[in-house]
Amino acid sequence: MSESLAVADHIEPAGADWLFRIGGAIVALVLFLAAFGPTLAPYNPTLTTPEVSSPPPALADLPRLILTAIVSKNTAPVHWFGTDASGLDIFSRVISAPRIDLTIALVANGLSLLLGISIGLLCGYFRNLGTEIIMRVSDVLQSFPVFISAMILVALGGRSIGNIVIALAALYTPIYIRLTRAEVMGQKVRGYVEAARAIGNGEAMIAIKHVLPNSLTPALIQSSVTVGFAILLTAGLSFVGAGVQPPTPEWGLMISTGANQIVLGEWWPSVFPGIAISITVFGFAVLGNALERRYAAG
Amino acid sequence: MLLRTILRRLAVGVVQLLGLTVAVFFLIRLMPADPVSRFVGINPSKAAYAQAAKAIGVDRPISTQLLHYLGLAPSQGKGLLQGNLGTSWVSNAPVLKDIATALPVTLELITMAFIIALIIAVPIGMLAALRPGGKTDKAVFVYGLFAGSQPEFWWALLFVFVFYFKLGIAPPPLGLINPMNSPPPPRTGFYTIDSLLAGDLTTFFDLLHHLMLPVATLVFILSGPIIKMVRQNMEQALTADFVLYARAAGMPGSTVARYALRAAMAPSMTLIGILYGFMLGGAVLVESVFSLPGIGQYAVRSILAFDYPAIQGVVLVITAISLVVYLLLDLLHAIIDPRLAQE
Amino acid sequence: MSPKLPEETSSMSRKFLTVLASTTLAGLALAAPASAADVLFLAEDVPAGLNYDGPAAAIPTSQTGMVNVMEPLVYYATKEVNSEGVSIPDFGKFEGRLAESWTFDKATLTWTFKLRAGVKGCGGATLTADDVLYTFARAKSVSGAAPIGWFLSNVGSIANFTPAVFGDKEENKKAKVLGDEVTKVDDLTVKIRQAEPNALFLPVLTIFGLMIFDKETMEKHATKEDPWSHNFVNNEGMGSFGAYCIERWTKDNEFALTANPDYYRGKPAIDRVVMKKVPQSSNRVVVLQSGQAQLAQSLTPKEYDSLRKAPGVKVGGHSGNQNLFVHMNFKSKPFDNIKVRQAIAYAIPYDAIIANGYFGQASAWAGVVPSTYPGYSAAAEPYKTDIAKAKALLAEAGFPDGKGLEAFADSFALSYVAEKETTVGPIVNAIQSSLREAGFPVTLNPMPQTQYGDRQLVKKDLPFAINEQEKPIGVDAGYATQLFFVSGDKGGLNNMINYSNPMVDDTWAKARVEPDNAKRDAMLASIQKQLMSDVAWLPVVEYKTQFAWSDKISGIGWHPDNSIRFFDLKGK
Amino acid sequence: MPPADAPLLLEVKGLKVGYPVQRRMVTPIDGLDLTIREREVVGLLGDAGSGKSTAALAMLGLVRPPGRILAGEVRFLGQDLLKLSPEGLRALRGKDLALIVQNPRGALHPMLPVGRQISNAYRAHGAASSKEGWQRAIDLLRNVGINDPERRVHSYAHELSGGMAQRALISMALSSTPRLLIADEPTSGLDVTIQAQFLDEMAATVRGTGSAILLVTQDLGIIANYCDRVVVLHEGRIVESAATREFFIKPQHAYSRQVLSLVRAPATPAKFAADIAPLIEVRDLVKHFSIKGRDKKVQAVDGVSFAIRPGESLGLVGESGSGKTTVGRCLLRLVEPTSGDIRYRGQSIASIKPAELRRFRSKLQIVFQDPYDALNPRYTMEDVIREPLDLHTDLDAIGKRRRIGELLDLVGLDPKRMGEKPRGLGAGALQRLNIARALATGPEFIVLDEPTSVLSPLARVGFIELLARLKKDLGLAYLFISHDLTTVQHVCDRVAVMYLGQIVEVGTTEQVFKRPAHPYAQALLGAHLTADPMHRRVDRPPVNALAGEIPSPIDLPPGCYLASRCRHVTEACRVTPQTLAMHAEGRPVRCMRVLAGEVPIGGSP
Repeated sequence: MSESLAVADHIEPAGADWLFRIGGAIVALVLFLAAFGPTLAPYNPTLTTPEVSSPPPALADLPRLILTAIVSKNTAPVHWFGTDASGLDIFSRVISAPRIDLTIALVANGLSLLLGISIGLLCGYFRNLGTEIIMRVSDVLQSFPVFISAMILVALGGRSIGNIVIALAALYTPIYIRLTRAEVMGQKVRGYVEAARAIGNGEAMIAIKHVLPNSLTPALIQSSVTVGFAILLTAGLSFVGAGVQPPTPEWGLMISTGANQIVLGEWWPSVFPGIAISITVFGFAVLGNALERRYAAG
Repeated sequence: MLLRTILRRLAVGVVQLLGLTVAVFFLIRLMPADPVSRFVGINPSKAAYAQAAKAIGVDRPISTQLLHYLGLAPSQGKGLLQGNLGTSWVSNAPVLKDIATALPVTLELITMAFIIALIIAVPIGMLAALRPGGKTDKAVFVYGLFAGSQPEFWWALLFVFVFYFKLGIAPPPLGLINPMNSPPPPRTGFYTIDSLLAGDLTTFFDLLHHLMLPVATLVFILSGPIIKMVRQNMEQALTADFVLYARAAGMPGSTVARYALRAAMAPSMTLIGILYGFMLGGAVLVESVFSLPGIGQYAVRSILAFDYPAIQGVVLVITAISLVVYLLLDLLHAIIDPRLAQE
Repeated sequence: MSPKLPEETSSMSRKFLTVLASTTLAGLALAAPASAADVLFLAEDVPAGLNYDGPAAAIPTSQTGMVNVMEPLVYYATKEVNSEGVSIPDFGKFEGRLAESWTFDKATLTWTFKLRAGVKGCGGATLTADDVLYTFARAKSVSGAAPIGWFLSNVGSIANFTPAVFGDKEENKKAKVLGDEVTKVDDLTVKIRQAEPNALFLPVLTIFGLMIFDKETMEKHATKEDPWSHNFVNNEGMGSFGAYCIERWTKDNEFALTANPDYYRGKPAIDRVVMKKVPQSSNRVVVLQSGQAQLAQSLTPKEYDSLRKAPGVKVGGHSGNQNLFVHMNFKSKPFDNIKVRQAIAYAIPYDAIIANGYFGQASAWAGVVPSTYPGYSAAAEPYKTDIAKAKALLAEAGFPDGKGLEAFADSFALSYVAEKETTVGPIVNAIQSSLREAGFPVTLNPMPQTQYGDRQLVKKDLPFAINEQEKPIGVDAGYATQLFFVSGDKGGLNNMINYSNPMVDDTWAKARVEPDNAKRDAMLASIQKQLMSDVAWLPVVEYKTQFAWSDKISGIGWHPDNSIRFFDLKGK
Repeated sequence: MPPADAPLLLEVKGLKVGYPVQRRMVTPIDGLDLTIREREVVGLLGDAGSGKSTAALAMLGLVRPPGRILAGEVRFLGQDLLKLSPEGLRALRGKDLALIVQNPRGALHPMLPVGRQISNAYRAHGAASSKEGWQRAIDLLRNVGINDPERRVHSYAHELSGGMAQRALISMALSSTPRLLIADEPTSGLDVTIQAQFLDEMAATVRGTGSAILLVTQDLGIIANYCDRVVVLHEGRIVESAATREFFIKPQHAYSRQVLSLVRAPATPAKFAADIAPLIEVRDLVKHFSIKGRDKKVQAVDGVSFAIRPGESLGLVGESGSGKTTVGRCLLRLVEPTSGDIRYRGQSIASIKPAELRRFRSKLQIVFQDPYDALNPRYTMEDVIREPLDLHTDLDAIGKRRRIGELLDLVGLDPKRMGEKPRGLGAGALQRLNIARALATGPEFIVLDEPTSVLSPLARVGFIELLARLKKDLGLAYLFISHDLTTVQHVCDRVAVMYLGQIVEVGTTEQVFKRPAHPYAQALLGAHLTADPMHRRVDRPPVNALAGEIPSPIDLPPGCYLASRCRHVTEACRVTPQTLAMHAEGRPVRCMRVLAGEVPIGGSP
């Protein structure tokens, strides 16, 4: 290894460490809420309360309210983020949403990751007419306008979580195919592959045992970004009316229902879920970036 | 050599578009939705229903419909292969004409946003790269990550709330021009260009005023990935051997900067192309907040109305434009980077 | 490069600044419209087409376009202006529009219309009997995709407007040609013959779907493939005698109208009306509030409510024919069980819906026909919210505390039109929460209008739904009965719940051709009583059709199609 | 050599360069002192990681970002570069102080024509129009011996060969007759013949301009042949500075002594009885690669035959592109030969089925050029060696573990570290691990494909000793493929010289090195830089040099492949295909003129 390269390896990314921690903390919090959010929620996130469109408590009242909430158990819980036009408790919905949003994002991502990696490995390692055709088909899929195709699938197929997952998975799979295939093509000419062949491994064995584990990094790094974008896309679909069904606690849906109230001065139904999406997706992006910086080099 | 590449890419593109058309054609017909009920209107009898189904041609077998759509059934007039995208079931106008009205709005919006985002983001990204790890770099880096991962529709709403509702600086989110004004006489379909061609400065500035918030929203979102990319490519370029060598050869700072910039921008082309293609379909959210009659709104409208010819047309046109943009940027990339021209 | 450049650029930039400043100010200070006689009307869409025999006919915004550029033969007289400043039509009294007067010969079932002389359309043509004949011939040709003209003629029992027109056989082709049922007596006299006595004849003539075309203009735009000019009225313009003429029509964007100076009722007070597409109701609110627009419709009840307090804006409406009911399909278990239907009826939170869903602008509905319509009869004991009773009924039905209902999860997916989310959302949420409390495993199932329409009208397989969009366009209780409750095989076109009761079918068969109004009303009342006790529909509320307008204008009128007539408007 | 009292040109004192690594400063250069006098050629010798390149850059006041110069002074012509204004520094760089670097193609901007870059460099130090700059670029390229410079100025870096790119770089560096040229491993990655050509030309050009040179290298041959003085860099400091001859005779520092050990102790080749049956026999091996999209073929291997006896080590030498690596791959059928026969102990393995072939994998092994690349990055050392054991033995877990320990021990790696990933190891240790893996199944024959080319001098010495030991202890036979003639000389019993897919000469190591017969072998050996300061190449005119570069193996001439470059070419050579025939000295040579005695057999000094 030449000296100059050794030096280049020393170049440290800007503050990768604290970013990694921030991203990790955000993602951990979201995961925590996905697991326990609905349990912690003071109200059932899908049932109405008698208070309709009530604003969140004033900042000045917060200390008193928090104190009361801790001390006395029998008063009705405070609507920390207010309620929406139907009387649903926004705080309960915001902290219950990760379960839906993350499930969609993770399942869609997992599905496309699995498919993409398998097909990518196949198409990258074995280059023949069959795999060429698969690639062209994947190209066609990838050249679909992402958002519009997701809308078609969901709007025409029905607003269900399953359809959203399928739509997202169909959109992301070609990305993983491409990433994995490119990496596989890079890896399969590496010396260790030839070395594995030289000591007597069969091709399928080399592909699975040697090439595959070394070709996962780009796809895995991408998946952090993809999970974030899946959340954005799910929310966007809800916003144009092609997302999950109300009153499912889902951030995009909440923004969408609240969007109409903003100009009436009711900012809280869409501002709080908006902040939640904003932070969550940022968290995934940061984590993805930190992972990339950490592992992309080798 | 380059020409052959272009021709090959175009040929592959055409095949892809055909494949896409067929895929979309079957996809929307597989969905559990019935366009006829929308079409037939109020309280139809069975007979009227059948009449409507016949009028839009969905009573025929799917394969026949496909042949007609593609224009492979010569008795039935022009189809896709003859450049006819069919007639929208909602607007009853040729889909091509509808798209020709809607598309310039979106192109105008995102092109403007891209140009401004590039003008802002490229220098900032470069500035950050000059001192890697510095305060500016860190701030720019975090901003790039943040802006690149935001729900644009939410920000658009916030912008409307703040700049129109609270501050009153922006016009109401009602489209491209003041609704009481007439649009400029259409020549290119692009309002800004048309208004300039007509010498109508008032309309032109009215347009700019109305585009202010939608463009700002997109610039905010777009600048994220662009800054991130420029910063990264520039940082890489600045540590590249040839930049170091240019300095070692005593070249002036300006030359060194040009060397680095050229190397940094070349790989950025691909990402810009992908972003542009993504925006073309993704602008729908912003269009919907600002009531811009663009291609995204047209797509949403068509999808919700089960307007099959319009859906097919929109997907086809957006994909075709994306492919052309990819091709153009790849060509530009090849011109900047001769290594690619060889491949 | 010329040395003048700096000067040029500076003058350019000065110009830029001035213009920018002026447009900015214009944006801020557009409190008044560009001209006092202009109105900017914000709607969720502009007309998608003006052809009532086309797909646009079902879309309210397209109907608004039609009624303002076309003109009917007859219409309802105005009854009063209500306390909210909205004028109301008198469903008992018809007045001539394009027809100056008419007579009816009971023996031959023939109506003779005397047309107004000298009526000029936007195209410059003058109204003659040929225009009326053209209109009916066009309707009978069923050449459009959605033959509304034929349908209304059929509902009004105009002779020979039978289903025989559909099909490609020789006899069908003959049936499509206008015969002696509509004839020209002279240039200004037309005779129309009915096949049987039917009280719906005049009501259907008021509907936009039988408004009169201007033959001359229409034929100018006819082509060989399209002899009835469907494309023209679908996309470009109109040939009729309405109060307004089309100045500009950009679909999905705006629809600009200018007053027809030759309009026979006098030139409209408002010179120019621009209908602007603003898809989000909240945006319509904002712009109306800013003073830039003068008129807005299709806001959510909540938005109307908030505008009520806004300065410079007036809100008013009329509870005319819009209502909300729960749809339970008799073919879906367990809704075939009357106890279950009744249990649901007692579990609906009526007051909460009126308060939180409609902000008080609605009232409980005690019937299944709009209460303003002739022939309406209210139930003696309408349903009230009583969860305990609901639970008791549910137990009686064999589902104590809802046990056993899980098997019908699909049936309890409460469908509604997704596009109406902002209005219906709070209502369905309230219903869901309340029904869950009573033990029903309700989930929400919004679907696009198209899908909803398909399942309601064509497949008729929606098990459980909220419906707030059935306003019978025929202003008559009998029309509503015929449309919604008569068995499907007996002509109940929109019997979405698969309701079938021989008593209803038989009584209606008699009432339909009953010439005596009092007898007819009594029969209709017995039908309505039966429907209520069967819980055919579960009526929830009747709500106001509301409008919001700037205090700079007045003269809003309510009409059964809920479309504003711009002619009614006055500036201040 | 300049007189010892020539004026000082460069004086470096206490130079310290640091790189921030996770909030700490790592200092690859830590207190470096160095002087260079006018017209002096100083060799800067150092192992990988010693900081040579960093030091070379620092002499121009440059550091690769994000590094910084922390302390010290660099006096050039009396002024401290590190205290100069950026503009003052810039004026010196590229004018009085010039640099050429290793990886010349990377130092050229990939998206600008070479001419534009040379012109930019020229114009950076004097007002010249872009047209003049362009013209000057053409002249400069011509001066450094590039044919057809008018065309070459339009070329991009990727269109140039390494040698040409390095010439373009030096033309840029010399455009303003610098007082000091810093050459940072300028020939690493170049073929032997090109390296010699280039260094000769550089030496000649610099002699003309009167510049001094700081020649950074790890190649003792280069030091011995071109440098007046040697300074040895070790762990960021200069540990030894001596005149070249003294250095080779009496190295002071431990590092120097170790590196020189190989030079001072030549190997003794084994002797073989002629009648021993060959272990490996290759006959008429041919390998063609078809080119995608064209119906042309690359003739990588063109009828190669040889035999290797048990315990024998055959060297296969030649420039890159000669096909020697493909021969190695074909032998193990990692690349499927187009035709020809390969026999292992008399049994043909050229066309057996893949499943059957896998059994032979335990007997025939290979070690690759890049030791890092040849290891699965996710495997620990233990995993690496276990894999062949899993495939070819039925040892139980304990047995495997024991065997792994033995093998690591055998190649000089610590068995206690078998659970570690090889990531942190140096190239030398990695290559030992590769050897251990190859040895795991007890092979009799190993193909060594340029195994030392990426090793540092120190690691190379150790590795060569290891190869010799294994050969002696285990009786291994090697096919040793290399362009590093010094190593070949130490490892091989016999040597085959390849050119464009053909073997042109085979003989014992001594025969080929001392008396190369074929004109190509003569040129190749003539270009070999022997680490012997007594017979410096700069002091004598180069002999037997070849013109030009190796031609493309796509359109080969009908006659002798060397015809276009050979000094002894005749018309007959151009049309007559050459065959490998026995020369009078008892070794096969592929040249009819040599066989006919028309060409003198070259004597190497």
